[in-house]
Amino acid sequence: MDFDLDPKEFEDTARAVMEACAEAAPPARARLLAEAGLIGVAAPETIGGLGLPLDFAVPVVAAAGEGLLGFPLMEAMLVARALAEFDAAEAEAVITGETTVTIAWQGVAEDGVVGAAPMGETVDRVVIFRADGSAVLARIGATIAPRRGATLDIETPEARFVLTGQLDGIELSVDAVETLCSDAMVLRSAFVRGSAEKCLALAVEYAQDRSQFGKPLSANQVIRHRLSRDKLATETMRNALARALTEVPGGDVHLAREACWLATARAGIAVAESAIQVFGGMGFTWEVPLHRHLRQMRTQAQAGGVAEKTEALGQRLIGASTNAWYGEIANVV
Amino acid sequence: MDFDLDPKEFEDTARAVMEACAEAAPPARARLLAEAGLIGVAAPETIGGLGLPLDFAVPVVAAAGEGLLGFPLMEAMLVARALAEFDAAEAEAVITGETTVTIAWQGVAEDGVVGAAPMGETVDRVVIFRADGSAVLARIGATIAPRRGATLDIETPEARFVLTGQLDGIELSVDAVETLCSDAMVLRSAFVRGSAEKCLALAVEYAQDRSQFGKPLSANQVIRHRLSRDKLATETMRNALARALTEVPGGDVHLAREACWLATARAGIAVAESAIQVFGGMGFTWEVPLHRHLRQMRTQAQAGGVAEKTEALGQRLIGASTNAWYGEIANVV
Amino acid sequence: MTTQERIERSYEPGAYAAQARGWIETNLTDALRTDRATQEASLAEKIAFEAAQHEAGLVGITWPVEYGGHGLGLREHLEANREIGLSPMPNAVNSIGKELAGPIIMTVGRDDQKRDLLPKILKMENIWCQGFSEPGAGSDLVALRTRAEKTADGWKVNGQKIWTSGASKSQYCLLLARTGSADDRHKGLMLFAVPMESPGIDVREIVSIDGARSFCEVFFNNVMVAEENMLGAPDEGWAAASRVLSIERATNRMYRSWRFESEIDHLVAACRSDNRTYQILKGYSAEIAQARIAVENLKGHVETMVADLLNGQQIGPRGSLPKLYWSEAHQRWAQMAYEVTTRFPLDGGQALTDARARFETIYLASRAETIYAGTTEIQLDIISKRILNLKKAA
Amino acid sequence: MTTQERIERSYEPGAYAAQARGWIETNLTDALRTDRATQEASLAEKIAFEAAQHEAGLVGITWPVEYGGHGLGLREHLEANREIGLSPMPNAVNSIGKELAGPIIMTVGRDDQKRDLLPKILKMENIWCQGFSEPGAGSDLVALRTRAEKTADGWKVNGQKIWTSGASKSQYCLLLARTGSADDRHKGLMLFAVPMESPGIDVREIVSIDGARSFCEVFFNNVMVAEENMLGAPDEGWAAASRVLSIERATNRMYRSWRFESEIDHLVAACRSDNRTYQILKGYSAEIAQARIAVENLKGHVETMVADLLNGQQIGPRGSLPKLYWSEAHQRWAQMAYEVTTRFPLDGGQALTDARARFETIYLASRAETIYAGTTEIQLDIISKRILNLKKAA
Repeated sequence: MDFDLDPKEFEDTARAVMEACAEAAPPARARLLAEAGLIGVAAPETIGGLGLPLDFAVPVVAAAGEGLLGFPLMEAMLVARALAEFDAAEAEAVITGETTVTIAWQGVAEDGVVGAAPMGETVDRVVIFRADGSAVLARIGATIAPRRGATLDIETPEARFVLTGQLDGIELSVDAVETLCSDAMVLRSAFVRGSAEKCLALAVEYAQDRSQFGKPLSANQVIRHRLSRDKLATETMRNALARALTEVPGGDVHLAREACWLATARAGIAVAESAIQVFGGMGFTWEVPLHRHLRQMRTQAQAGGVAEKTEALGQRLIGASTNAWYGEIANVV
Repeated sequence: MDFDLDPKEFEDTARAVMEACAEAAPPARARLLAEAGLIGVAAPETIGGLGLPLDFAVPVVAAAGEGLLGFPLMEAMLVARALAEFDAAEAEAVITGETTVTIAWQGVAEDGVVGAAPMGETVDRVVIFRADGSAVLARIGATIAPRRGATLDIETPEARFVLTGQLDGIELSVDAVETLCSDAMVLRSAFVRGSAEKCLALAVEYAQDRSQFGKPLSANQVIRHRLSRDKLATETMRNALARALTEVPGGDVHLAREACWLATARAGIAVAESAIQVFGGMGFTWEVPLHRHLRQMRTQAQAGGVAEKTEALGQRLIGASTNAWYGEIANVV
Repeated sequence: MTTQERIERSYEPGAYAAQARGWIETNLTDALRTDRATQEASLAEKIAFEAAQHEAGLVGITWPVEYGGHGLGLREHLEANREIGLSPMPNAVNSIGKELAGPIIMTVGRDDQKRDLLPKILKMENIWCQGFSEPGAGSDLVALRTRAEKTADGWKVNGQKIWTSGASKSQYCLLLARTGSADDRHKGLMLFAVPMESPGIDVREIVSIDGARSFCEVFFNNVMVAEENMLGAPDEGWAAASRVLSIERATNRMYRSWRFESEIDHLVAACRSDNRTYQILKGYSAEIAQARIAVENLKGHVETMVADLLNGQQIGPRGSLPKLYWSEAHQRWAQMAYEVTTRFPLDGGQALTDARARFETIYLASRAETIYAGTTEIQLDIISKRILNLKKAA
Repeated sequence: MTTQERIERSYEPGAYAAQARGWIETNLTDALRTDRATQEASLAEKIAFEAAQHEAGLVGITWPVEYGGHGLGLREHLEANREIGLSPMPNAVNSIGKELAGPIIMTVGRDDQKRDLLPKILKMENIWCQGFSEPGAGSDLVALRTRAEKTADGWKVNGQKIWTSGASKSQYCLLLARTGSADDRHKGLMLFAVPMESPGIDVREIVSIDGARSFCEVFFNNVMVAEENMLGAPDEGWAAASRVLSIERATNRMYRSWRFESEIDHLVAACRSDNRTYQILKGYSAEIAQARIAVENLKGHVETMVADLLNGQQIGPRGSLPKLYWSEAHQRWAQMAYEVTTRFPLDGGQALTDARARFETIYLASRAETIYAGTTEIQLDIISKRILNLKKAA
């Protein structure tokens, strides 16, 4: 494994591929991504991946968010990594783009219906979670039928699946699913960061180009400060992501990942909303891509369970008192 | 009753009295207020009041908030009005300033300790609520002993009372207490409005006078917009107060009062905090009176139970569905 | 409504509201209701419904009887709007006609224009669109470039308008054009009533954020407009429009606060239809309370404004206050309501499906609320300059 | 800390933290703890404690050994600050000495100045105050009016400073004065190390919002300052100070995010001491989560900055990011925490009394956090100008 590589070097490659994908029909995108080696960036070399750490997937997924990629790339990356130990052949098929996969992020098999599966209508297989924490990669078909539901995201329309029969497929262990979900928080944050940074870049460009009352919009202090706050937000995402990928003495990587995702999800939406405001009347037209970014970030927030995870974190924080200095005064019975 | 009077005409009088009070020692303030007829503005004529509607008390209490009056004026007004039907002589003594009173806004007698009583250490009597919704106006003494607690407010320091004996005094019925508490929401809003408008006026003045980088602070668009938002907040208070005093067809005066108070309390604090920011380094000195306003508004918010009342309102709103168009779809069991 | 000259009739407090409520309950069909996910009435049905609303006394309330109005006061207008807001009625197709063109015509129109144009607005014979904004000239009219050139046959108009809501379904355009050179800045502006069937007008639809085709670009290419279609004298029309705009900002869509209230009730009721969802809703009770408080505050703004107008006071820049307050509070609410609906269980019932569809639309549309009719930044500029009189130089 | 020239020693990851933690647990007495309502250590006790901290390796961590420091790296500095933040240690009495005067002296001081002044800062022999701000010249140094006039006996200083934290207990003032005329704007500014015992210096205390007497006005009336007390050449000292300020903005009080974390833990633990209060706390779990998320984000800013500095990168205007983020997030937290404490029952125990007192102080002090060390508005101006490069004219 060549650790001398720098994750940033993947950025330009990834961007170029995303641009190619934007020109291509949806089915061709898997091939384009696979050919550039992007699906397998962080998958083991044994199954045809590049065997790099998750850090290297970050700029790739960020470029997908930035480029409004219409393909469940993050899901493919996660499934390939998870499959490596359970079905190497299938994992390789995902990396080569031969098999397309998605993940039903909402609900568990036991509900009889699972949802929030990007492009669930057009891919080959879907990961369905189980109540016990394990999951199955199942073939989409008659007993696992995709239905187009309410979908805010236009790039990768979400589907739900009504489960009417036995759930057959490749089993993923509880541990594998746990890693998958933890890594998903990182990659989702990267996706949203890419999308939010694009919104900010568009807003900055517009504010400098558009003249009103004889001066550029960017001469207005409120516009300047708004954009500066948005910049603070995207830099916060960057630093939180760096932290979510590093072990620090005294640190808690799980909390760091959770905090990164929860903050990034909300901030990304706010940056898109803010950019729309900067664009004024242009901001709420279909033609300016800001609404597409807003839609995909809102969809990510939902699929990534931001509201639920924030509530759970709050409960966890008030549910115990383990601080060395204050643990002793807590005596709720 | 001369209803041709305009509440606004009381403003100037009230302001002048507040200025006199600021020069006077605390005990003399009751006399000054009583002499100007301010304590009895909205009390029945039978007990020496002016017999005007509550609308006329609004500018008086607003002037108290504006002028950082160190006297529980609102409490005296409320107690005088409530006492009229139970003990006319005592009510008159309150209006003439002979008896000074306060109200313990926090807790009930059954707790054994009640608090949030402005100037509880220096007045003669205190209204103590009971769990059944009634109250007692009790003489302060050995069995109802005031203790100085944590007090943020500097103008009218709060006290709490530890109750160690029988609670004797003039009984106020459940109905009378209900009216008192409802009217308190109006007067408290008026007090906070006066305080907030003063903060805004100080900030506006400072922003125009203070020059930085060769131009007045008020030339900065962010400062202009900040002050404009604060103006929106104080105008919202004004309009909400007008509404809290008027019966409208299809309106709900209780909800209007509650909404007025809850919005005013939070907005008032925000206006004071905002003014401190406009003042910059000067804002957080003891000498600029902004912190005094912030302190008294925070104290009002607490005594007026903003957090508790907001939670209760939220519970009430989701606890039933009576809307004519949507009532039928609600079937929570 | 502020163009009202005299109140010809009046009702007992509450009576007009009751009448309006009764009519709505009878006539608002499921197909017209905006709180259903599935169907959508056709444009023709909406137009017919809007004409019927006028007959029933829900619109044109304060317009004089001789111009097709009902000759009532702002009080009745407020009462009817309360009921309109509380119901899931569709937004008006002809709002530009009723809220902008009508009041302007009433202010500066000749009597023959009034008698001809005003009743047709209310009867939905003429739908109007607004031709003010241009690419590069939104709030900043100095940059307005559409020109009207005087010729022997009338005015020849060339230029391009944008954000022209509903142009593709309109019979008339309220056009603002420049008769002098661009250097004249705010001078030389002329208002016209331009029939949309005039040769040389091209309309291109712009899809808005929520997927609706409500905005248009309108191109004027040597469009001839008759002398008699001028609204007011040069500059007079636009001056009147500016005054009308600031009053309308305060009084139009007076139903907004009640519609906001009804959205809260809708969300709560929908959540209460499902026990799991009700548990989720409990986590948002503080936000629900804040939204409801905002609704009451907004009513306070509207009611005070009506009382002041009835007392003969000028509204002036104060019209910015309710617009600003409403747009931001409603935007916050829409964000929160949409978040709740994304947490609905996948196998919930129709009530949840309806609510999710509605609040998705409301959320997306709410992004425009702080932009149209004067952005938040413009409103704050107005308040700082014209209410607080903040100086910009020492 | 960024003035560090070489790292002389280093520790295994985590080892320095463990050592710091052990020392704090042993030496932080109840009287010194800031989370107790009742007592307060004397200034002398705080000074002694701060000197002991230095001996124990908690301060001067990255300063060279020959100047009294520990010669360690930023990594150890970060580890120690983590432990300092997590404990209820009092704020430094000599923060100006350690965070501002020290690094500036290290950058522009003569070697004899370094050997004399630096160790005394760490040993708490010299407490420093900062003489930059003046009435009418806060962020805007163009307006600076304090003058230093060259005479045969040295510099003669006249003027007035404000916001001089801790001037009344200081031995030295880091004075910024103008040697030229006011028209020179940013030019002709000179930095001095002025002994506070110099004749002609008058100190008046200003009480701050939380009732503490931490700020002062300092009047200079024909104060003579020796030539050798110049820090750097004219303009050089101030240029260095500006650079140091922007780096310090990023790296000083590095413990803040962990102190913030510990405040959250304190509030939760206090509320958990009483069942009724715990019920109240449950209504704030979303806000607690948001505060904790902000803490993690803040750590992200700090740790990234340290990593970048260790990689030899410049921080420049990026120093504004953690200051801005911290001050606003902490202010929100302080508002919420204070609201919770006002709901504590009247007959709660000592834990609630302690927490209420602490969070009242934190709330009031937090109002200054968006003002001092560059207001929020200044930070946003820096970001828009120097990071986003937003233009002001076409």
